[in-house]
Amino acid sequence: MSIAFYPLAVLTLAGGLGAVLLKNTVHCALALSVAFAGLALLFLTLDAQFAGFAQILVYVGAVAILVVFAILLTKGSETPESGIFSHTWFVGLIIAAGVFAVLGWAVLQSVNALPNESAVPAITVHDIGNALVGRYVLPLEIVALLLTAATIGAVIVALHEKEGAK
Amino acid sequence: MFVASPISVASAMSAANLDQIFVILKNWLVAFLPPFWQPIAGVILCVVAIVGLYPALFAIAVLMERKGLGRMQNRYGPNRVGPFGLFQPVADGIKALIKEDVVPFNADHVVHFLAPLVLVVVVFMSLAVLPMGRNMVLVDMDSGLLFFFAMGASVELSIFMAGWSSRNKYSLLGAMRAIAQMVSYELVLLLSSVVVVMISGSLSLVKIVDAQATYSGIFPHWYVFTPWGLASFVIFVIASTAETNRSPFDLPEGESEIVAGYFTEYSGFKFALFFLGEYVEMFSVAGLGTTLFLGGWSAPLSFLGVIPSWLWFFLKVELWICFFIWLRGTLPRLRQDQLMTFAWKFVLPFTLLNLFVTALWRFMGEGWARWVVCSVILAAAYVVFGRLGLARRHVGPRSYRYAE
Amino acid sequence: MTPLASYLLVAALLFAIGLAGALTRRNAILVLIGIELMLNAANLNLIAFWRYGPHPEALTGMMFAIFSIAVAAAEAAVGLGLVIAIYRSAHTTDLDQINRMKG
Amino acid sequence: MIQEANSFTPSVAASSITGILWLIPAIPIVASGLIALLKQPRRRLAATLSIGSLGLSLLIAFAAFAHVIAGWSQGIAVRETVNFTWLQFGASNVDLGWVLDPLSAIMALMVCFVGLLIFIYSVGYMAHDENFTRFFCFLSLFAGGMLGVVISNSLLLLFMSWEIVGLTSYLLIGFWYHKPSAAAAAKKAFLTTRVGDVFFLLGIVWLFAQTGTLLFYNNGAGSLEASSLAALLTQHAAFGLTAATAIALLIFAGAAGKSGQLPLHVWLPDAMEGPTPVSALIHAATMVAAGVYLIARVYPLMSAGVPMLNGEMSGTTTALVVVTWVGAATAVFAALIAVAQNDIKRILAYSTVSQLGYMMAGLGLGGVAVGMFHLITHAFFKALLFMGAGSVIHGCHDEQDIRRMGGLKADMPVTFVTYSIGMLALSGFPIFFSGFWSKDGILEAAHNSAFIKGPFYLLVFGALLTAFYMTRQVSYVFFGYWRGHHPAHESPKVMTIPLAILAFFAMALGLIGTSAWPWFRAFLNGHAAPFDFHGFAEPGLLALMATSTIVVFLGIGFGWSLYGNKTPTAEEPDVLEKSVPWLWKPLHDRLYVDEFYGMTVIAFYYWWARVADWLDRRVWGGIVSGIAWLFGLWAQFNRLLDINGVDGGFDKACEEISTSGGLLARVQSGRVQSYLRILAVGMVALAAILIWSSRP
Repeated sequence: MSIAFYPLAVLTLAGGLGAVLLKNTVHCALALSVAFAGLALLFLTLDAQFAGFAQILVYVGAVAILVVFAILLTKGSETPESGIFSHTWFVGLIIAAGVFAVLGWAVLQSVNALPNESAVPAITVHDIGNALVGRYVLPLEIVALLLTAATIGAVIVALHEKEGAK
Repeated sequence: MFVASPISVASAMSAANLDQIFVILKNWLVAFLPPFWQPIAGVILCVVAIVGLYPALFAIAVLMERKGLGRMQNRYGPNRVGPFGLFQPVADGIKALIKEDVVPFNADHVVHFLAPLVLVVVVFMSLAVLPMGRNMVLVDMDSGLLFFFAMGASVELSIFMAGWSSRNKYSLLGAMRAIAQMVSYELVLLLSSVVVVMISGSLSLVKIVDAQATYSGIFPHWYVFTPWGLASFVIFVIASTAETNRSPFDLPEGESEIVAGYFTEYSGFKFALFFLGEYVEMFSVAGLGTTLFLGGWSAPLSFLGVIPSWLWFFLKVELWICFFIWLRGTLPRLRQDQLMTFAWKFVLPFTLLNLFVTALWRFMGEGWARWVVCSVILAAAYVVFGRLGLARRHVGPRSYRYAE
Repeated sequence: MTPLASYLLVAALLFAIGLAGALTRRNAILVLIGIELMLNAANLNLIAFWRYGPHPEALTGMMFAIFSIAVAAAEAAVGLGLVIAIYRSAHTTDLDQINRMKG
Repeated sequence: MIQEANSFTPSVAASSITGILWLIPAIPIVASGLIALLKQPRRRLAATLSIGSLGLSLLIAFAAFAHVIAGWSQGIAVRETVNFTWLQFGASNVDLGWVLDPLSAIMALMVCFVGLLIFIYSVGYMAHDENFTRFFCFLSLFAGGMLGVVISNSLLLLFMSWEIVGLTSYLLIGFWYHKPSAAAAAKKAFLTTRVGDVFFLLGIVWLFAQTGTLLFYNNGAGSLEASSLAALLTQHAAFGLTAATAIALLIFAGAAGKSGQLPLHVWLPDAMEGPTPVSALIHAATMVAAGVYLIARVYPLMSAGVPMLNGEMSGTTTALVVVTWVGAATAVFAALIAVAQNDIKRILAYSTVSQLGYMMAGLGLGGVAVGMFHLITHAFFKALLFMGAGSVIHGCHDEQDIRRMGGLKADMPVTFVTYSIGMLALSGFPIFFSGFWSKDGILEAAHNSAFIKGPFYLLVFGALLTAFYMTRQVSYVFFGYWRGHHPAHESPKVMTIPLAILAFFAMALGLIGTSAWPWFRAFLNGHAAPFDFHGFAEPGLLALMATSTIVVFLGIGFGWSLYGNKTPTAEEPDVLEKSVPWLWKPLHDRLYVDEFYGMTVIAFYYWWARVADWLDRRVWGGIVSGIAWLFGLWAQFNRLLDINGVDGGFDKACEEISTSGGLLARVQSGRVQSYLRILAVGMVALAAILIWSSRP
């Protein structure tokens, strides 16, 4: 466990940094998918198999693909000559640093209160399924509705105005 | 778990031992090590075995394909290297290894290099959850099916990397086609497998096989022998053909249109890797289909259980491959819009309906009634969707649509 | 095994990175990428708390994470659709140039 | 009425029929919803829907009634309730529910039956109206609401249905809203009943505050059951009234508003602007009876603290005294006015008011059975009279002035016969007519009442007047010669057949309430009904019957001698008007009640509006104009300054302002990221505050 954690954390963070810093937009997307994969592996170290694989399936399989599609459709792959960072980038950087400071401070404040050990939960996919159609059936249905709406909405938004009527 | 080393099939044993021979062998080998290393060693052994076995299968398959196609096209196929050209794959392999590795000047080198690796790695990983025989699975994951599809989803990314990094319009077009097609059919593939999960109530492929490995009389309880099972089996075959970019869905590498699709710019060993990756993906998808619908390693008739289970598994997979080859030799290539229309207007609705039918089957309980009802519904749906979804629209110039 | 705090720190760092990306990049798509990163950091927190929580068998955090994954997928789809629509009308995805709502 | 059921064992276990009792109001309401969706031309479908729905309700109501009868014949005082929690706040929760007991059963049966007949009748009456479907939509909705009032076991549910009924009454009175008079009448009815309803609502809230429940019966926990009644009696409100009395009076105010008791009766005669079936259904048979029914329903509250001996009260309460006096006064008051009206429906309206007064008095004096019996019989014969009047109006081409009619007995025989049956029943013609027995019951109760004497004489006088004005009306309408313009014609079958049916019941219903066989009273009070003619043997009773008979004959004879078979021309003034104009005038002008209200309440509103107007104009307006003037001065001063060359500075100031505005506008940069930035900053700040504050 703890052996696996640090390389994975490094991988994830590296992926995230790459996604944010790289010049080429497509590289950013690929780095993003690396970060996603790293997160999925972190989930595995947390004994959350299902969530991990769902993460890979959804993010690496779908979201990353969507992103690269969008990049190619918007000719985003070539880097703009006018720099990749907005002209007020430092402000954003400072604010992000502030956010991290607050969050990290919060964690360190409560580090003694946090548990370091915990028994491996005996959770099977079966339990998750039962929970999904049992206690969490309403959220499930709402999410189903949301996804349908989002799909239709995305299609309509991305349609040509001319074909909008069709 | 097992090791594939045919030499070690030493003395004739009873059917049971023959069935478990590789497991026994592995345990025997592992037993030499100190207990702490044993699990790791076991895993490594199995990985090595898989990584060794599937390229071999790949070689056989390629040879089979070339010769089979040759026969279908009324020619001999490879017949120079070795007896009946049996050593052709070896020759090919050597050629691929010693060939110069050409990388386009303004290609994106890193990505261009990573793409085939990612593909191969991912594809091999997806093999890890396939039970290739009784007690012969690398890791029996609780959510194995999900894992398989997660890996399958990652294939698309590698293909995109390949196509995009080559800086070549053919490659990019091929990659785009491939991704569009794979995304569409991945959905179908997943939904048609969900059906099995609904009945067997587990995502673990081992459990799914166990659920099918029982017999009433001499006949097995394979899921393909039920209305919904048959329907989703057919859908699965179609979708898997598309997923592996096989003819008639081989637009991404349609030679006559875009030279070789996303690996136009690949040569030498990387090309070989792509080739390998594709075939291994074929194997894995075929294996999944076998596991889900054809009872995995279980024998087709109860008394045939004497034949070792792994043999059955690979037999079925090979059959599947032959079917692919046959298709390739028979069917013409689809057009992109036909492909999409077929996926979204016919297969997908039908699959969704199949979900409902399965639920119906699940809740109607035992008895002949559910057979009748489900079959009727599916047949009717087939006709209806066929009429509506694929209704021929007026033929006109196709309009290509980009964002701008 | 790894203490919970380290997971939380990783999540916080990832969140900050995502936020920085969302705040500093010009390309709208990359802003979306940053947002996705933030969402994932949140998911990591959820899973970690689920794992170390007193009642993992209740599956609360796990479910939360799964639902947020689903919702994030929808968010990505709609967001990218919007980006494409904006690109179609403004012929750029550079957020410094897209300030039509300027007051 | 737990106490009254002393001779029978009360049953509370809900039976299957009680389980589906809610369907009785639900079906018509659903039907009205469906009709509301129909297009105007779908007349037949609309009529079928509403009539069919009410028919279904009638079947269920009949089943319920049979169930109650069965229980009664086995010696069980059926009172079955189904209660459920509607909403919950804090510890207390508001329950709704419905009850099946003799009262609700017989009332529901009556409403469904009369309602059904009136529905059928209105198919013919409204045949030529272009808003046919709307009409039936409202009718069904009304029926639903009314039935809800009848079966509800919770004061709140009753109030809701009550308001539905009020709404539909408003809609139906103003059905021909293009007539200004109709619109005005609708508004009047709505507002006047509102006055009562406000008090009613107060009573409900108070009751809830005191007892914590609004259910009537709930296995001993209901608000009408011994425990909570005892609690109410101990509570003391202002003026030495117990809480029970105060609440009872408040509820009675609501009832008075709905069923046109004395101070609030003004809306009922005007309500005759609505279509005649509406008048028959709502303002004669059912809705106005709702008030009486309400009193009967909460009778235990009304008579709280008085022990009951076999349905006879051994005492009275303040509330009941008030009810009695108001009822008796109303009875005579309205009867007097009715004498001098010329509009056929107006006369009936006032007679309705007076009959409602009788019912109230009956409730106050003789208990539930007496009042309810008159309610039921009255529902039948008053519906009959209204529909007869409708048929007359229909036949005389929408002529409503009885002086322009006459000699119709030849032209419309069926209407004539049925109408005169109704008239005799109303005026209490002896033996053969239900009115006699029910009114006789009330008079008997008034006579025997050991506590309140006065009302008896009032009621007798009212009976005399009733007989008189009915005779006057009938002889005006049906005898003498035709004074109208076009010759009259008989109405179609769809209208006359319901008349005939109602006429039959107007006569037959008397049998269940004779002194010889007081079935009705026994049924309601839940004890056996002995059949013996010694019921008549009591000398007091015989004398009483003789008295009322004589009174009735006097009234009829007097009326006949004045109006019988004479044919005054339409313009010629009324006989009474010629003989005693000083009496006629005020009666004809409805004793100036409307004018009185006009002078007091409405005048006050006008005055108040004028005061407000004055405040606006003079006071506020003055202040405003004063300020304006000051500003004007200031402006002058500025002008001087400007002229003396402050222009430059002023322009500078303007520039300053615009630039600062520009600065502000820059925040609204239209850049997503700047917004996101601000968001993030806010989050950081909040989180920091949170953690800081929650630090150990």
